[in-house]
Amino acid sequence: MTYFPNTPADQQEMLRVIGVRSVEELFATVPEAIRLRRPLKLPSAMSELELTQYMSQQSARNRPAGQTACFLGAGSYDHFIPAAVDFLASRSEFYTAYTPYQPEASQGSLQAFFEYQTLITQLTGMEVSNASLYDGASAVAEAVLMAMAATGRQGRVVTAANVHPECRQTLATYLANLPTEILSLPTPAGTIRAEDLTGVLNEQTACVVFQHPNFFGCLEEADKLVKVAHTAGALAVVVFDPISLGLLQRPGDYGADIAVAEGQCLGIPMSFGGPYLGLLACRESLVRRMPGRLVGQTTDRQGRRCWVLTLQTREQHIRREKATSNICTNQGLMALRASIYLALMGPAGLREAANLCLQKTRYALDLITRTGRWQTPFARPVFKEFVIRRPGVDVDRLVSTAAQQGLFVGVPLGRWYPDLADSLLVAVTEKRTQAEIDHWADVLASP
Amino acid sequence: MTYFPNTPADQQEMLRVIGVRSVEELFATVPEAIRLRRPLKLPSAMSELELTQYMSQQSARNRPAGQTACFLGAGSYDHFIPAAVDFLASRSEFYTAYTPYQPEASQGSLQAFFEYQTLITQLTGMEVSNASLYDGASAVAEAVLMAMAATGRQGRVVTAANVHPECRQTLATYLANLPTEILSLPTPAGTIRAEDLTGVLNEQTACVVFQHPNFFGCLEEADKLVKVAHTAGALAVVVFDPISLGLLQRPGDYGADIAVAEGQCLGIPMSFGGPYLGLLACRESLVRRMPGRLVGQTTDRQGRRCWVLTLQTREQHIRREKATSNICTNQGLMALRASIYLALMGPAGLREAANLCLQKTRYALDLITRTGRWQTPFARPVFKEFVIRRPGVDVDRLVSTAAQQGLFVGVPLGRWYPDLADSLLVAVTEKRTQAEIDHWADVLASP
Amino acid sequence: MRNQQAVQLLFEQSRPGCRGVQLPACDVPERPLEELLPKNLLADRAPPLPELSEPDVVRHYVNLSQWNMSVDTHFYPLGSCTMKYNPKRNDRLASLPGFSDLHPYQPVETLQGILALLFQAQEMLAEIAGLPAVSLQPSAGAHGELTALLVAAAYFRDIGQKRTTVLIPDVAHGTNPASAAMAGFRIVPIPSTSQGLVDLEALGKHLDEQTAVFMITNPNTLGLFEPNIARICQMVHQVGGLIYLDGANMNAMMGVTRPGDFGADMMHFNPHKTFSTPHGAGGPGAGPIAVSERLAPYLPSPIVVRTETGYRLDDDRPKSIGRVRSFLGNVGVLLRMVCYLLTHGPDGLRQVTEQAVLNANYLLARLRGILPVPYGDRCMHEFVASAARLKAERNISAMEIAKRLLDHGFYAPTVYFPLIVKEALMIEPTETESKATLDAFVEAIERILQEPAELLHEAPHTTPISRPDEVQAARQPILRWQTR
Amino acid sequence: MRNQQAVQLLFEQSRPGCRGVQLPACDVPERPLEELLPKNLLADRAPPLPELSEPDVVRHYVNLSQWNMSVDTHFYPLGSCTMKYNPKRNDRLASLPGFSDLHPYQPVETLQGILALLFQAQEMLAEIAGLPAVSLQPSAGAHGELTALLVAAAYFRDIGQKRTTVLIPDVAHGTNPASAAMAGFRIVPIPSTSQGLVDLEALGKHLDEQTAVFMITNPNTLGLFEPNIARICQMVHQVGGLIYLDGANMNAMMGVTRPGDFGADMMHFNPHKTFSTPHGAGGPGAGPIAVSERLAPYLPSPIVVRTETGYRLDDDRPKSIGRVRSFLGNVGVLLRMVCYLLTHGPDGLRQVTEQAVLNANYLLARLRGILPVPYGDRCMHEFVASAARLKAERNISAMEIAKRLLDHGFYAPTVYFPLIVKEALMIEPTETESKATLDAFVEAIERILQEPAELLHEAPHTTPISRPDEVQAARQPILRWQTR
Ligand SMILES: Cc1ncc(COP(=O)(O)O)c(C=O)c1O
Ligand SMILES: Cc1ncc(COP(=O)(O)O)c(C=O)c1O
Repeated sequence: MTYFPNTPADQQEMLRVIGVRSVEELFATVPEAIRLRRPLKLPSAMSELELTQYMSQQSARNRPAGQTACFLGAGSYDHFIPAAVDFLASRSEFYTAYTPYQPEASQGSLQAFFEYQTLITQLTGMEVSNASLYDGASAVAEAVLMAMAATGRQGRVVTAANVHPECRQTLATYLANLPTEILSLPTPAGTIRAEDLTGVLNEQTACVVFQHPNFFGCLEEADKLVKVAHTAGALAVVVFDPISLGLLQRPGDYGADIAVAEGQCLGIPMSFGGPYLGLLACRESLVRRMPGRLVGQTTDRQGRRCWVLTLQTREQHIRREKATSNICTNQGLMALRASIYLALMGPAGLREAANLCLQKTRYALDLITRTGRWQTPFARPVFKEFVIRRPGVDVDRLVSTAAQQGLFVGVPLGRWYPDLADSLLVAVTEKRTQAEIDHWADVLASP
Repeated sequence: MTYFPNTPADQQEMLRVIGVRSVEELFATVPEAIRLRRPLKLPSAMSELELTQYMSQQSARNRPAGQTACFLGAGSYDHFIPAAVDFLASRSEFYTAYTPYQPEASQGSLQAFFEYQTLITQLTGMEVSNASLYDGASAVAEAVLMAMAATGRQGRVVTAANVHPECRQTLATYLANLPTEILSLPTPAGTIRAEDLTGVLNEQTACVVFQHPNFFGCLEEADKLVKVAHTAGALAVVVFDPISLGLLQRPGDYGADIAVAEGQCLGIPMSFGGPYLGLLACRESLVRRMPGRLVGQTTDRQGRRCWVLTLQTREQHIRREKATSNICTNQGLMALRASIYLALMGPAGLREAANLCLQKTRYALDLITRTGRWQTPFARPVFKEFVIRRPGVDVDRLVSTAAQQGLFVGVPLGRWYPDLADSLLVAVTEKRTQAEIDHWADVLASP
Repeated sequence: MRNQQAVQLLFEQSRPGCRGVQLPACDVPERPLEELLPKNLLADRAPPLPELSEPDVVRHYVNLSQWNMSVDTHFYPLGSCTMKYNPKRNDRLASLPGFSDLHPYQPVETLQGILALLFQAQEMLAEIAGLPAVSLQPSAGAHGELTALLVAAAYFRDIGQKRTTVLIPDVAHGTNPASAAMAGFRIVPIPSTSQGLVDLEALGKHLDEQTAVFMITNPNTLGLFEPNIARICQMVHQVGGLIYLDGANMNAMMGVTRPGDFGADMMHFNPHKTFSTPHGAGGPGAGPIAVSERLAPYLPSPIVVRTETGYRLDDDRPKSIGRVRSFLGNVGVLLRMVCYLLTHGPDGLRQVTEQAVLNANYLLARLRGILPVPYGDRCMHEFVASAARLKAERNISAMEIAKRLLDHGFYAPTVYFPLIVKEALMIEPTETESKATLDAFVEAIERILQEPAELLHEAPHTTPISRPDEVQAARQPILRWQTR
Repeated sequence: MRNQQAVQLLFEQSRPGCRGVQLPACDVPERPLEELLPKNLLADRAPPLPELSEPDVVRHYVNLSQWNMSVDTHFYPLGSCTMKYNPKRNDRLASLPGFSDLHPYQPVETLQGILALLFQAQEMLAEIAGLPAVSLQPSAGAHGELTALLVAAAYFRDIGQKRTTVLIPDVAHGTNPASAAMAGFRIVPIPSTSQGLVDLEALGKHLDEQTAVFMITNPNTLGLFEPNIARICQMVHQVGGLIYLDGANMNAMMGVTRPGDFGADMMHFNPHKTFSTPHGAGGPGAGPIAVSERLAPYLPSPIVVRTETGYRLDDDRPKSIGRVRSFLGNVGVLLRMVCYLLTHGPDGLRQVTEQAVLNANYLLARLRGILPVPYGDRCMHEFVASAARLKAERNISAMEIAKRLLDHGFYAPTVYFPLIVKEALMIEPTETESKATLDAFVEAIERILQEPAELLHEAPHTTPISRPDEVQAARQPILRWQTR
């Protein structure tokens, strides 16, 4: 085994020092009765060459987005990732370090996470960001738990049908054993009506969770929804798209209490769904309710500025069952990627990326609806995603045929919305060229 | 431009400090008459996304060996490269440093090159290795110049038809303006006959250059050839295959004076022919005639062991026209790759790799000759390469058709050897599986 | 030769007008923003991110990285974390575009390679666990704990039992009680015996029809294998409870024994510990769980299944708890795990365990004379030493030894955990360290213990910073950079 | 926190039986070695390479790397070397398997993408040079010099002239005379004027029908543009000689003027300087050359040509000098160069030059007060300062300033070159450094010059080693590790 540095001679010497005759003896405390008496049934060992051949073969049996113009979104997006992100994030010293428990030997990561926290507050207009959560969906659940703790309200959580179905499912799973009712507003017009929202809020409502731009790609009247929530004494939890903030008002600007997001679009490959990055930022007053790690600034004995993990009394390893969350290993490297991405993009890059998404999305939407074969069920402004419908079409077959022609045309919505079984959710990022969009429209509009 | 860190404001301030009004003024010494009065005619600038798309498209228009079973050799080989080689060689601190002129801030590279020199002496059995030359062919030319200087003989250099044609061409180019005659022995039987060699050596002969295993894959009687050279007072320059030394006697073992090689097979990708690595090792007594950099051990002011560039009085930046060579920038990173590769392989790995090449090569050769359609013109033991011939066949067409079937079947020899116009040079590395070899034989033997 | 300028905060290096990314010009007809977006939702300007060139950013992060220790640079004997070598081949292969460039909602026929590998992952984990059903979804160990406890709750709900308590040994990792609390359970701590093992009597006293789950770490956080593990499982099962095995310490038992075989009903794996996936200075990890047959229906959806026509994702699983995150899981991490498992095979995996246990025992044998190990004469893959005597006699704390080790070129052991050991130093060498490294580590500790106490009080001395003021950090938290 | 153990020599870490690579079992019927190979050629055992595990090797090299300064970590103002930022995108794209995994003898129809790029490289270089014909073959600048001189020799031979001398200014880089000597020419040095420029009178004196080539570096190694360059070229041409332009300093003129336009007949490029390809601690670089129409037939073969049916390699060029290495050239480097050129475009490339010259002049303006610059009030992309006065007054040498800069977190300028400047410090900032970095560099020099001389004599103080004994190294060379 090429990963074991000890030779048989080393092992003999080590056994001698320990005072046993065989490695077997070291397992004496494992009762005979529960020993495994056979080798594990696993594929036999592969050399690196064989493994490389095997994995390359399996990889060739997939069709990656690089070979296929990808119009899929719904929480995972084919945005461009500068080469410097991959390069820097693969630095050994970041990549193979543990959580920075020894600050003196971990200033690299600690400073990077402090910068991450700052970048996220700059991005969102919020006052505090933690150092990452698992992904967007679990971040929504954590935000809701946090809101419940902060408000002392356990009775109800209000969300809407146009929040990502997988976020709502995750939330439901997290709350399954709590007495909390999750109320999901229908959104037949694509967006939440403020009146509908007012109607379902009561004094047991901990928070309102809405997504903006929402799952259908439409913009919500975010500022209004926040006000409605606040009027009922509930917190406003907004699920945002980081790229959209190149153009749109930030959650902090319109008064959100907690802002969460899937951070995949910030320089993280799609990777079939993970690892991604849960963003969570909030008002300063909520900081001690926050889940996850926080890095804080301090000084060393010579008075030099430096960074440490802080407010750890919120965390499980100190507070155990009273912790704000159970999270331990988070998504450090993904937070690093997001930081590098944001540092490279800067305000101008982010704005341009957002604008390209917006322009191309509108171009695509206009193009496809102009064909007359597809219409959009929701007449609302969109950002980088939209829903189109073609009554009677077999969406799944369409999607498969198009894939063979080198196009991922959109995500069928039927699996989550039976009444949208003839609809596709389409995303257009800055990577899509006009030629690809035109081709996409041709394929979709063909009879 | 994302590579320029200075903003317009910075630039204004800098101009002020310099005391000029515009950047234009800084070019005052460039005479008006020779100014370029138009923009360069180059493609217009591409963003990273566009460049990525463009390069990916061009890359997709090639058919790399990973998609095609590669039986091509002739100086460039499809050997396996462990992932750790790429990973370590891409470390910023190695990758973006200059030649280690400041030893205190370059111990990483210096030690790595000292280790490289040692590894090459261990590999070859020679006493000294330099820190790299451009490639195998230019290393042959440098070795010959070195031999001429060392022997004081300028009249003749003897080589053979079975030395890589591109090495011989390179040598001829290097010597074009010197009075030296290059004599190339014919090798109709595939190997050099010691008697033939004896016949052409005279007291003006600086050296004999032979390749072992030779260009046709056959083993030479290396020890005999060295003796013949020495008897005539000429130096023996051997061109070896580094992988073969997992099994074969080393140049130092059979008395070579200078050993040179193409080091590509030591963890360097084929990359359409470069960058590669010229190995050059020699007897200790020749060290002051050596071309290229040398790293030596010494101590710092605290007596700690450390490394520096040494014997620089051989080099052009000190000795100018009297230098042993003009080489300055060499192939440092490739030497690093070779070191990492050798450190990972170790004696056992190298021996196994060599054995796999040998076994598979023989398997392939036996298989194809057993079909009766192909024969081998040279009945000599081979290592990882061999020549096969099929009288009357259109080799170039065969090669093209096979490429469409996913096979690079061999290198046609006609371009260098008109009498082998119906022959292929075939290489079989440890990467080729039995299935691939069987497929190869099927394709070649089909009518 | 440290570059102090490049490690200024990004924000301090920002210069208005600088940029690190150029995007293509818009190739579709561009329309005014106001036509496309409602004015009240539009921001006046882009977020105030820093403005930097690409060279600035690269030099910043390359320099920052050098302020870290890591497995690639140093011995990292961090107990409970299994900081083994992270094979480079796994990173290369998991990053092939054919994996990294897949969208989670692609048509299933364009995903057959990756689904085959994930199916294989499920199968291999089931075999190692000795438990038949696997979910790859959880994102880390703690997430796996939570998921499994939600599975347990769903199971009890489904069979009509109201069980509200989760029992947890006092030596357990903090995530155990925190996960149980998040899943809605009440926590009952179980004390350890003087041998550092589960106190069977105390356990028995707390077991009743309220007991939902007993969470056990085995080998426990002292590095001791619970010799009564089978008995413990029986006791819990007898009252109708379930056994959850915290699999953080699987490095100590692969191929030797299987949780399912000794009675566990549920467990998680930490691929970022046991299966060598890099920890990334704090994740991403993964937390796949394995459960017994009767719990299988409750696992999160989707699960990869093999059918006659190929692989697909099954989410038509009516009893499932639903999902605990979006998409399938931390696939990039899971692929590295698959590479690791395929590289080792059955014998190799057992050797991992044997070598890890050998290395730990060797260190224990060499260190115990100078740093007493209060629980156990031998250990499994890790052990916990104590500096209590040194503290009493020379006023040298575990923390100070840890800090001083940094100066000697070693990362520090885990300190002050588990809580039942005073001045704890929890040491886990893993199987990928050489005897030479272990010897050098022992010598460093020997040397440290001969150094004057004052040197240790002030340690570390050679790190980029000296000891930070953690109290100040927590009292007046500064959690982001702000312009003054 | 340095890991001293991991940077022991590989050989000292070797343990018999250890291995870092496992190869697949042989899948063809295996035969005894003696059947396959003659006994007298077989070695008894494999070469005595070190025996290490993969984790050993990784930790060794990662630690070693940290003992280096580099462009990614530090400002690297090394004159004549153009140490600009090496864009990461270029590495990523040049390493695509569709490029890196190509064999040089593949059928031409499987190579159309790479041949298209290499053809484009030839065209772009020709345009930048103002010279129509390009060979991509040479492996570095010096190799390009040699190749071009061999081309010149072939040309003169072909037209029946016997020209034997090459004239070279005294400020030229050492490769110029060395290359000329290797090509079989006699070297005649040409002195510089007191302004640091080519002495026209001296040049005129040495020009005759023996003159084959005048090799000129422009801007010269003092960073000065030869104002008489057109006149110089005329003079040389008048006697039938050729002009070789050493293109190491192309960073100072891209888009501003072109060698072919001011009279050069031949030149090389250093992509590892001008076009940002990484220097790799000593290569690989590349040394493509461009020549005038009349010299084109003599260029090495092959050359990439475009035909109606696609791109191919042309080596049917009867007047060609042949080849100067195997295969086509350092293709991996050339691809990075192509990426660089495509990223910048015509305006970007001119901006490179403008910004490089601006940065250099800014540094010159700020430094000249404390470190005099003997030649020129302004400079192009670099300049040469002198510590001669400091040496005389305070016994502080250029070398000591250089060494002390390392402590302050800056790599050192090129010292003691060119030879005509006493105590020379040759400083080249490049366009990818920020004003902030240049300011910090100036402040560091200011601080250094205020430090006690003794501190400088002993510098550097913070590097992994202090000053090595170079004399000892050369007197008793130890060029490899050996067992004692
Ligand atoms: C014993 C034990 N249990 C659980 C965990 C939690 O795992 P994770 O960090 O992957 O969430 C850890 C990790 O530190 C652990 O050591
Ligand atoms: C002025 C000058 N000419 C020629 C060269 C030689 O180039 P290379 O090192 O690429 O062979 C150099 C490189 O240092 C140089 O600075």
